[in-house]
Amino acid sequence: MAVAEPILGNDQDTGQSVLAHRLARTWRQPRGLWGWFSNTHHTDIGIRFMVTAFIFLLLGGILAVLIRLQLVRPENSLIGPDLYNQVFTMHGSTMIFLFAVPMMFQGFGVYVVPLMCGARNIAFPRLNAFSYYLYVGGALVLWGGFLTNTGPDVGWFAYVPLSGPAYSPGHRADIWSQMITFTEVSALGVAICIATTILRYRAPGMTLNRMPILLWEKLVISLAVIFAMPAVMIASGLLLLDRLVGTHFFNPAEGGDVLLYQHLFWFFGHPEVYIIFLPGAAIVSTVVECFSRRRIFGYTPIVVSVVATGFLGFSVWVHHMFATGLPQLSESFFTAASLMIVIPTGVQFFCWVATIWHGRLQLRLPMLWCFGFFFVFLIGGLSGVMLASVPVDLQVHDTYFVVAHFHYVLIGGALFPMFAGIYFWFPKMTGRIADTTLGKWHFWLFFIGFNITFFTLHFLGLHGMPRRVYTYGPDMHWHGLNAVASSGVVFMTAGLLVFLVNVFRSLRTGETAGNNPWGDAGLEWSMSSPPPPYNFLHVPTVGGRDPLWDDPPDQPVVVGLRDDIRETLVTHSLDADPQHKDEDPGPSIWPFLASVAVSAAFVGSIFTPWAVPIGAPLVIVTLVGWLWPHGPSPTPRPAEEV
Amino acid sequence: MNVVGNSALHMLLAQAAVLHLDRHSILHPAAPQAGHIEWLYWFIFWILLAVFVLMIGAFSRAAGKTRVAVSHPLPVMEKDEIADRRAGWGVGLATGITVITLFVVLVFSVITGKRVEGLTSKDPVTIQITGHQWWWEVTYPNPQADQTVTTANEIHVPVGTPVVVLTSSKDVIHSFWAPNITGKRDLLPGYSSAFWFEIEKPGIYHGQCAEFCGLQHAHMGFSIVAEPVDEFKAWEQQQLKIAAEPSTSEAVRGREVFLTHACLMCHTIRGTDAGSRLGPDLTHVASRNMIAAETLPNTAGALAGWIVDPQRIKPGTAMSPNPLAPDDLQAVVAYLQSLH
Amino acid sequence: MNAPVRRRLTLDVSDLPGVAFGHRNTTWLANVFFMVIEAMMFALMFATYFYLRTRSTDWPPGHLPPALQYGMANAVIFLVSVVPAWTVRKRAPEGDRRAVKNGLLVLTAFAVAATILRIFEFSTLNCRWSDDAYSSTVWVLIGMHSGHLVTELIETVVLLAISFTPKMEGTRLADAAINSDYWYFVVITGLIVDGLIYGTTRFL
Amino acid sequence: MARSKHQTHDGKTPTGLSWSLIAGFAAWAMDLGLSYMLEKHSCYSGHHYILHVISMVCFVIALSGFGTGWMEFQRFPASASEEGGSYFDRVHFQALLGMAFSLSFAVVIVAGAVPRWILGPCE
Repeated sequence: MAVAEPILGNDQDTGQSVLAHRLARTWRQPRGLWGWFSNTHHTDIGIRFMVTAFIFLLLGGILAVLIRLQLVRPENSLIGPDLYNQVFTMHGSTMIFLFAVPMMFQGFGVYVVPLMCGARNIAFPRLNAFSYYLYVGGALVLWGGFLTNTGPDVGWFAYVPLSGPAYSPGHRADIWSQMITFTEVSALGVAICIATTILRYRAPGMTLNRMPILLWEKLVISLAVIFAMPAVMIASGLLLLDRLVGTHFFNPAEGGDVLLYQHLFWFFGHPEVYIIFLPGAAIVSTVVECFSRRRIFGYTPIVVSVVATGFLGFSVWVHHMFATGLPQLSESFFTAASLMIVIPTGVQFFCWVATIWHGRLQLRLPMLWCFGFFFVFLIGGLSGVMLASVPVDLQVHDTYFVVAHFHYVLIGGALFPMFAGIYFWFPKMTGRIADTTLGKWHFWLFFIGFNITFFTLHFLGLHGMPRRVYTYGPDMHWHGLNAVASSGVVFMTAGLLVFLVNVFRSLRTGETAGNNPWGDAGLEWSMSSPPPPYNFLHVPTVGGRDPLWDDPPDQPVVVGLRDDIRETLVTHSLDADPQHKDEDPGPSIWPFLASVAVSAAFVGSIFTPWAVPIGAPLVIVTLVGWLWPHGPSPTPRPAEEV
Repeated sequence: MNVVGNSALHMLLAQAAVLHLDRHSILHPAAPQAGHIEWLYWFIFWILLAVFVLMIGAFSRAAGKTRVAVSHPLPVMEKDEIADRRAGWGVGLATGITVITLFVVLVFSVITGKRVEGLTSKDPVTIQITGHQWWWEVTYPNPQADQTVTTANEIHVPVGTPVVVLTSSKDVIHSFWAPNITGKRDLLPGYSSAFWFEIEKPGIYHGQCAEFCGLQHAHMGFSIVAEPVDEFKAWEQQQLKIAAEPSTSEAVRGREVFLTHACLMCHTIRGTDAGSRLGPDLTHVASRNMIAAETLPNTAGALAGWIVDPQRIKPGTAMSPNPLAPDDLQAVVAYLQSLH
Repeated sequence: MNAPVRRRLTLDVSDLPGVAFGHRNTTWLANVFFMVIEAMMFALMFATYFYLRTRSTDWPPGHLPPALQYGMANAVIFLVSVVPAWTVRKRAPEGDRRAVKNGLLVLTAFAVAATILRIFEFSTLNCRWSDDAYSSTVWVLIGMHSGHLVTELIETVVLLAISFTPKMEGTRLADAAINSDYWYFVVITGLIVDGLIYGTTRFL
Repeated sequence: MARSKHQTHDGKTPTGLSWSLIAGFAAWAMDLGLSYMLEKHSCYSGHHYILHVISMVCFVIALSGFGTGWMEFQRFPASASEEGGSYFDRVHFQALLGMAFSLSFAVVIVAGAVPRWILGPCE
């Protein structure tokens, strides 16, 4: 009989190890090169997302260093306008599409969410793996283009008509548009996986009002992705059609409209900011709770804030378009919405203060990064209040003031929490704790360097330096401030190097972690570090919001899941009652092949429309291979109405 | 997290920087429009500074008060009803204050917006600005075609008179921005829009394209010359004249060179055969302070360098290199410098 | 559940079924998310259509409205095809493999007919995509819908192929039912696109 | 395992719950969408009051969500703590969310109404 027996007290150790052995055999991922491409386990894919995204953070960072070097003195001839435009476009596109979303949403989400839910794997693991390969495909296209002097040079927003066929001949803007399609499909795929995991794979007992805040945030982000990303796919898709087959969506001479593009782009673009920031807030809530040694204060207000932020994020896009000359009253509606979105973020800040205030603070590394986040994001959020105001925005829009603002928001809201998250889950992912001394060096170098660079940019903006200029004249008197700003880069680079040293050293010689080195409450800390391929020996049940803190030692576990096939438990979306059992489809090479076929079709379509009719059958073949039922089920399962 | 030091630094840097940068600065308004915005900026700034100090204070206090220096995980604190209730009051109060503050900012922002846009007049100076990659075409439209002034990159306005700017673009999106005067306005192909300003202090104010518009976005400056009404009228009358007849033999030869080379393919000099509108109108080019959209001073050397190899100075510009013989070049420069 | 002294409390799920139909199925949920994504894309294209409408004085600008015959024939096919889709959706949970197979067969026939008619429809739009922004929008709208139609056709054919094998059981039956939901989506968006292309060009 | 069924269901269904969860969002989306679309019409037609009517109606809709949320909140008292695992606890929590959403979006609608009192639709 394949059903796991309930564990008896006397035989506990033998029972456990037999079960562990069987589960390990059933859930094993294939080895070797072929196996690497067939792997569909969420912990592996999640780490791949993170590592790949981190590589692109470093590449994007190198571009940032180039930008700061070029601007360090007036009329610098280090890089000319053509390369400079490619560099800043690549910097923005890489950081947003290849780093921030894949790291903060996909990476952390794919790794942590199923563990926090108490699931054996993510829902639709093959779609999840497919999304990863597609993301890599998009990244290779973009960087391949850049390294062959075909990097996009029209800004990460690619406004028409500059990016249209008349003013950007060649394939540079095509590469940008297609990269968008790659990364958006990838984000959408992961959003479906994560939302389904959260709604259906939660451990029994983890009702809606007991879901950890991180799961709430990931759910809201997934839905925001599902509603926002189609807008940018439409925008970049129509742009591509204008460029490749001669449609006229954005051509004013033929009834097209240039503002239409901006509406579509920013209808995605602003929710995108929250898609990047909310995962950071989720990490902060988790870390603050753990290192304050008390349950987070204001669970309900935080949940309300997160959901409200997700909604309101869709109503503020016009504040990127204040300078286009829309009617004043219309713009004021968006001023109102942009100011109101401060409230939910404020509420989250107040709840974090209250949690620390009434807790017992342990200033370990992840918490240190959270304090960095508080300081940096606070400044970014406050300067955002200025940008919400139409008159002030009309002055500082498209200046270095805005550059300063959104680096405070995005580095503050994503990079600082990212490091908090990496140091926090590093023990779970690797089994070892990262070194604290090096971590502190990393923090202070990065924090100081960051503030030197980006606080200075506020003044440059106030004194009229526009964005995206490759050089400036000595008579503008911007060189002093620019030199100061560029000097901070040295510290930030040093900080990142210390981090890399820390990771590689701690991987080999770090203190071993055990199951739960921080004494945290999440279910992800209940298994060994790193987690076994089946995650949980027994699918747990949950009796409170902080499972490992609230649950008694004899908290029931789920039994009756088969251990000879990859059986998972599906529960009710709201009440998390067990509903039925599902079978994980297991490892497969097809998602990788499908992503190769899709990538080939996408890239080919830049050069010839024939790529679509030629590529489509390949895509269909791979998708059928992916979805075709393989092998008979071990036992015929009756089709029952549940 | 040195709050006081930070704000002091802000003030200090702002003070130090303003001394040099007042020709192109948000914080040195020369028109009531920019003045209202500057007032609003500082109004919001002081509110935000207070919020910043309070928040950082709260975080520091919370951290200082409860920090314990042990590395092993401490036991989790029991639920504390009293602490939770106090925290509830604190969070509620802070949220309430936030909401009120934001409404105050909202009201003042909208009122300021109304003031900035509130200027109208029955008898304004009308200026049509058309964006090109990468220069500004400036016309002062008049129902009588021969009374229309056309120039480029240098905008003359009378002090103390309302000015309405009509915007359009010939190619991509540009954004017209003179920080000392008022907020920016995008020039969108397919759209035209209007905004108003009125300059109080005579002077030359700098402006620049603020919307990324391609290779030479960095070299798309302009200047606004605000002068007393009579000087403006005199300038306007001068601009309405057709090009001056060259008075020296070198200038006469220069005109001939101009009209027999590529120059006339793109430029207009009223009173000659050159009538193309692709590039800036050069009828009174010598009256302008700068050339190539505020890239070079209007001197003989700069003009010569620009004519021979504009692609070296402004890579990507629509003007092609003109490998003229040295004496031809000298003659053209002399001619252009005679066009006052 | 009672707990003997040395025995750990457990929640036994061995009796739970291995497949669920309707809204409890996880694939059903994913399908809903897919439909939301695509509905969002259609909604944005509709918004684009009306936005461009406000930028033009006459509509369609300098074209005859698209000719009706093929579009209307397709609308009728869409409406009738709901019947086999509904049959599959109803019979699949009952495990009626024969009815599911026949339903999928009829559905495939309708999908093929609709696809063929769609090819003719393109030739009677009275405009070419590269004429102006209006024509581009009409072509992209109807092209986008054709993409969904073909995707759905392929999905139905694959399910039909599976239904000739013994693998058409359990989860696959649930998939066949979900396929019907997706067909409804294709029908609804198709009718809206028709209303837009044939209706608003005549009556707006 | 103590709970696997809706053991305290008592046949009660939270009929007003869905409304309280979506009312605030729907009202605010309606307010923004309609106001944005009708602003020009309001200016040309001279019916300047249209924008005020929209914001007031939407404000009332948002408050109705608060009302139904409050009713469900009362009908479904939480058993022991706000994080209990029963059906009642979950509905209780959702009703609380519904009330909070409705109230939050009512505030946003008021914020959107402020500029209408300062600026006319033609500005």
